[in-house]
Amino acid sequence: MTSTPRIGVFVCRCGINIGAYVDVPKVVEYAKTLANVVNAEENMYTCSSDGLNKIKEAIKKNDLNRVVVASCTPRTHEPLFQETCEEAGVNKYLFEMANIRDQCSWVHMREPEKATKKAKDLVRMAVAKAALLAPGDEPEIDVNPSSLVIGGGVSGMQAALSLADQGFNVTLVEKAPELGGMLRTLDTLFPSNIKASKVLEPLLQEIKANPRIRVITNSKVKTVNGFIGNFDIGVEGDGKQERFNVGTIIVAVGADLLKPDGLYLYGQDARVRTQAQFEELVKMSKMDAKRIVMIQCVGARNEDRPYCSRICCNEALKNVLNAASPGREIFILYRDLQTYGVHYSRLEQDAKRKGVKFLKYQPDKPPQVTAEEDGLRIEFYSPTFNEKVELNADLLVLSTPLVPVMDAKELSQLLKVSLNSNGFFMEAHIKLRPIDFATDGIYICGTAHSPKDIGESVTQALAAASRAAIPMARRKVRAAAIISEVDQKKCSGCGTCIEVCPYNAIRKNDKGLAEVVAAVCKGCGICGATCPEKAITMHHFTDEEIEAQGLAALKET
Amino acid sequence: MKVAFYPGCTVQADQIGYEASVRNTMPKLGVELIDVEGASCCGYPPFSSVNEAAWYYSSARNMALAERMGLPILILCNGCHLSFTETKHFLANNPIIKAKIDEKLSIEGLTYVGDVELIHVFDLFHNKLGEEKIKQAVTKPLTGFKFGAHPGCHAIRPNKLIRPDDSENPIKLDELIQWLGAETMDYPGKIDCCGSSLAPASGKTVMEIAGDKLRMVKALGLDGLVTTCPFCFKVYDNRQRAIQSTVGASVEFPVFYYTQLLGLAMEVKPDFLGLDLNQSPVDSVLARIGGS
Amino acid sequence: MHVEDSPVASTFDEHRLHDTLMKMNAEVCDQCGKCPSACPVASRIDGFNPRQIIAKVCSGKEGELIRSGVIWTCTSCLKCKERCPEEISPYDIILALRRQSIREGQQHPAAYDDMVKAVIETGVITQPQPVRTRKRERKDRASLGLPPTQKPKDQTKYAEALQGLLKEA
Amino acid sequence: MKPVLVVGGGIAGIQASLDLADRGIRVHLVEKSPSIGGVMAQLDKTFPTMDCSICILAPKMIECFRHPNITIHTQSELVSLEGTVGDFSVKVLQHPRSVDAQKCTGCGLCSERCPVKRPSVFQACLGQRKAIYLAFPQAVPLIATIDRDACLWFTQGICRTCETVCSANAVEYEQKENTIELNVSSIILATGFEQYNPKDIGEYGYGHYRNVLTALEFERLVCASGPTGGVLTRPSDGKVAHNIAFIQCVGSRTQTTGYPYCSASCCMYATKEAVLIKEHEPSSHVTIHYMDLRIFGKGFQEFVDRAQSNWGVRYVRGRPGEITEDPASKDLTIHYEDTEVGKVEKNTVELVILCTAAVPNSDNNKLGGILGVKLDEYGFFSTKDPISSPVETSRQGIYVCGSCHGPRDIPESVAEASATAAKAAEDEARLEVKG
Repeated sequence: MTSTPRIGVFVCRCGINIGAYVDVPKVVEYAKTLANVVNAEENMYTCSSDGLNKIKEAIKKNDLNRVVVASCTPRTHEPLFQETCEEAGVNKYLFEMANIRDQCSWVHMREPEKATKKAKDLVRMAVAKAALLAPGDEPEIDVNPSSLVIGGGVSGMQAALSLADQGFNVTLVEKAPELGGMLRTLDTLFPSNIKASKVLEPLLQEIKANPRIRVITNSKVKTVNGFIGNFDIGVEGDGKQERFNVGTIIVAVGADLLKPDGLYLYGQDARVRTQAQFEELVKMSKMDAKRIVMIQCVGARNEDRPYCSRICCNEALKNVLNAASPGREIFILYRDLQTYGVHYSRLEQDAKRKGVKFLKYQPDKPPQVTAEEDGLRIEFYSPTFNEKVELNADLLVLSTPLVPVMDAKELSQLLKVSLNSNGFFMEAHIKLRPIDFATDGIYICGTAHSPKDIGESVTQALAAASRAAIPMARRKVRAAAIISEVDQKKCSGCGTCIEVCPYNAIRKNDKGLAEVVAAVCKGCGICGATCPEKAITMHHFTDEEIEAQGLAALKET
Repeated sequence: MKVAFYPGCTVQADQIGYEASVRNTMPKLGVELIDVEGASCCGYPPFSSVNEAAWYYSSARNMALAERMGLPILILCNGCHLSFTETKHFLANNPIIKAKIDEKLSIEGLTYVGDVELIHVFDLFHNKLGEEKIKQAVTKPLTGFKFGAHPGCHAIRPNKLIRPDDSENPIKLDELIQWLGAETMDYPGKIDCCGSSLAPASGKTVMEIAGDKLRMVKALGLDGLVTTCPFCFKVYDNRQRAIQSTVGASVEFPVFYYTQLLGLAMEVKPDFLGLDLNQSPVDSVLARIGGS
Repeated sequence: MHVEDSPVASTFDEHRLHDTLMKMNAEVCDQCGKCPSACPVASRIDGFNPRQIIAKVCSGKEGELIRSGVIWTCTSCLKCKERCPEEISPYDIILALRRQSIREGQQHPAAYDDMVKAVIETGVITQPQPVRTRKRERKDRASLGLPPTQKPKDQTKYAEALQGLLKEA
Repeated sequence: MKPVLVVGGGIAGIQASLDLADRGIRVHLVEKSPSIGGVMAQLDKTFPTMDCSICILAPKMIECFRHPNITIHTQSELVSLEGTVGDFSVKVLQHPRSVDAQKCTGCGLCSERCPVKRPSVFQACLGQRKAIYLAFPQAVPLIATIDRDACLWFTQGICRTCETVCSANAVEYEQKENTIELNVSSIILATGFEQYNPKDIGEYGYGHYRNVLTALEFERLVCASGPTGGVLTRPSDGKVAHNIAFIQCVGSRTQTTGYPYCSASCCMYATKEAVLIKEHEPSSHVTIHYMDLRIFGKGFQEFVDRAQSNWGVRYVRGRPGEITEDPASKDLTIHYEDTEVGKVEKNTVELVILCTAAVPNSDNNKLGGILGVKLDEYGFFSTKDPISSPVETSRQGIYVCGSCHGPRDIPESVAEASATAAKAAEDEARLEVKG
């Protein structure tokens, strides 16, 4: 039985984010009047090392066994404060946060008195819950130091090689007959215009020569169960099935090029090609057109695909530089040239020096293409000349965006990871965790994350290898303790919870009753809410705790 | 200090007030003006838009004359100074054209080397004479006046060629005015164009361009606009009535050559400074100075 | 790559105007709009826009420019040459277009012909005339005590040199 | 296993260090300034999520500070290097803080009492700090440091106020610089970039007109921990600015400055700052004068769409030619052409923000010389091959991540940081196999 609660409350000013709108000293005084609170103080920045030291000192001085921090959002700062409590000897689950910034000062900037009153309510609720908190223990899980890489393009190959070079076994699954992905469809690569084979061949040889990498082609991942450190994988292909276990998974399934059917007469007139087809013509030196017009952002940066596909401008520039020759006229109709960074600005300059003409068009007045015998007539309003411009071309090349692969949806359900509104895989945090998924142990790299060029894909592949190597190098991972637990006495074995669990983290045990798989459970609470017998409790969010918070909310300050 | 004096067509033809003010101030500061015998037009207005070789020939010819005198060449007009500078730069990098021009110069027995030092009015007063010399010469400081300096485009641009002052934040003319005891203001549009070389194509636009600046400095309550370039002065001063009728707003505003203000501060009689030739209402300023 | 900012010698022999203009860096223009934005004429005369002049030159329409009067309304303030991020000089390109227009006898302001004639015949643009003071009195160089104007000693040799250049170039 | 040396304590250096340390490889993180955090610590919010920058950075900084496998050396710089990958011997010169790191609690009392004020680099010189100061409230390590060029004791042998008020008697004037030697298996460069000073672009009047700021200065102005506490006051008269304009590509995409490349993240941070203005002052008018809108990253186009439709930020395509200042009101008039309609117009505003080029760190030359690593034509570290080995330099075992090898945004820097950690881990693994 935990000893009687001795709660310490720390109210943060967060510079002026809270301090300018909430009367922090008043909230601290009020906290002292609450039951079980033995110490309350304020900080300028609780998350600074000075603030964290103050928490540790207060715990020692006042022999605290519960801590409440009233500050900002748990999303970014809860782990930090939990670790601080643990270092001072208080179990990290005997900690509760009250968000008096995003949910209080920031939304009530214009009513400081009400904001202060609400801050007191939120602290009172947090203290009421803190009194009932029970310590949680995080079971340690063994991590199988081997990895599954899904997708054998440049990203998948590079990730596999890096993991192998770091000493881990890798299984590389590719649905096509051979590895290579887009490297096989491209002839040369910008910015240096080297042959794609120059990048592909070394990767293939290194993979073949590396004993730690097992390649399975013509196959797809069919089943994925388990959790970080212990994923059971089912792969099917070539009429065979395989089952094996890995510790981590890297998604590198790449992306496809949009086929611009129905746009600018594509598919109805042979003189309308995509950049990839144009490159093929140039490669086979079958490209003898004298007047070429290219149109950028075809099927991109519109309602259906509200994103810029990053590489089409540079791909078009690479192609025109290979095709430019005296006597051949090339026009590029663009909206915004994306020649960013030190490497790509040069492509734009080189193309212009070779006589390629760049003409801007406006999205609300897109080019009109009409087929005629002697060529394609392309009319568009040119803001450069403030007038309608008419070009006729014997070849029209469309720059189309990269789009998610067909089976992205299926794979996302298999791995229990989500896709963003454009259908690309959604990472844990777009800014600071671009490679991790929210689900531990699974990582994303390459164009499956979002459109990018070969160099940027290689970078993300190496990054995924580094992220995956962390749990595999440590061989151990601590699972979260905020999980649900089934009371075997109350459970009737109806299995409703098993159906609704999004992470299939509940199984029937040998007695036919429901049992939670600790490592897989994400603590989302759906099973607890659906269980007809009220047999499932959520650690850290028990009914009593929530009830105590609710009652505290209704009390007058 | 001796200089080959090259006033240029516009000064000698109708900006004689400016020439008078120069001839009656610079000698008092120890600058001996020796006319360039046989000088001709610098070639910029007539030929730059017509024939490049004729333009560079015209400038090279005058530099050749100065070289023969063995003196640096003092140039009053911004346009001529830029034309000479550009000619020196171009001929140094284009031997084919230089050969053709040398051939034509030989007809008059002239040879162009290209090492003559080109002195702009700013260079003469600000660098060569300097603050002390000018302040010593000032016996009646112009205290209580606030002028707007108009350096003129060709005195400050293009910065690829070395120009007498900075292209975006010129300060030399301001300081020259301050050394006379007056104040200046860094008014918006200080580096804007007077529009004069647009005269052949669209006189009306010249009026509008010049009118904007006059309205600006008048609205700011300055006491006068000061320049050293005859082209700019000709528009701002001589054409003030024409600007008024075109622009329709009152633009009556005193406009001075710097050497006129310098002369007044050195107590040179206004008649010797050509001040009676200024068409703009300079009398109010002269009265306040107690023009003797 | 620093490009020579005034036109190269080839204006004379090749007469290939388009190449000459392209060598003046016109081809790398980003159409960014910096040159018209501070141009004293662009905001006052419709149709005069240094950016569009460069765009027309880039798409081979210099012929159209030479025939239109637009190239004659630049006031040579050099702001465009000064600030172009790609080191292009619309001013120098306009001068080159003017010279080509004169060479092809296209329409252009008569004042230029008068100036050329005056300089050949007298060595200067205008002869000194009497000027009026504010009080409408007439004054001239002599009344201001100024020496006679500077002009070529041997007018015929001077004219011969100039006319030679005008013919050969 | 040998440790890895990470040079530069910005977000890239922090991420590389955490990746390596989390998997058991020891890291020495060398940072030139008194605190890690880099430029990201100076930002108010970040695009495209509008997270508060220090809120997502501080936890990682503290994780670095408390990580048993990471040793942070601040106010330190690399001075020599010998050896090859797997056996690099480096010398690191540690400049003295004149404060005992063990005793100082970061309470800041010394700073309050210190009589000497200097422009604060962290506040982009809009605010001030004392001669003895804490870099910023969430600095890591949170230890005071004395600027010996400003401190009266070091310059004139008087004062010593900080010593008297310090309850932890942590002030140590006689502290000397010392050099430590490290033997590491590989080196990761994450030294970041610098902002181009736009004073040489005279037509925009930076340094002449009081109300023309750079984007980093604006970040401090709009930030709650900034000198004005986040109130958008104009430097000239302290009035709150409601009409603000951004000018893009200042110094970038320009031959004459020597930086003809595009600095990659300015269109996005200009949009973010514009939205911040609209959040602070909903009645404000914000214009962004751009050339090409560079919105090539994940979530970027959607962010710009929201800025236009939800927040009413106005985008005008046309690089302004010049700015003039009204002598009385100090308001600024931007002269530009709207190249979408070919009309020359003027935009009079109260505040102009210049988005300046991201240029190479001025230490790159010296550092490149010490490390034997090639620089590119602009002065950034050059990578072996941007396509197949994007984070490797010309020397084996030395890697680059973040904007020290070209301008890029935070997600790319973070990904590259993890990539260099992978390469360093590969070197470690090879080292072990060789034994």
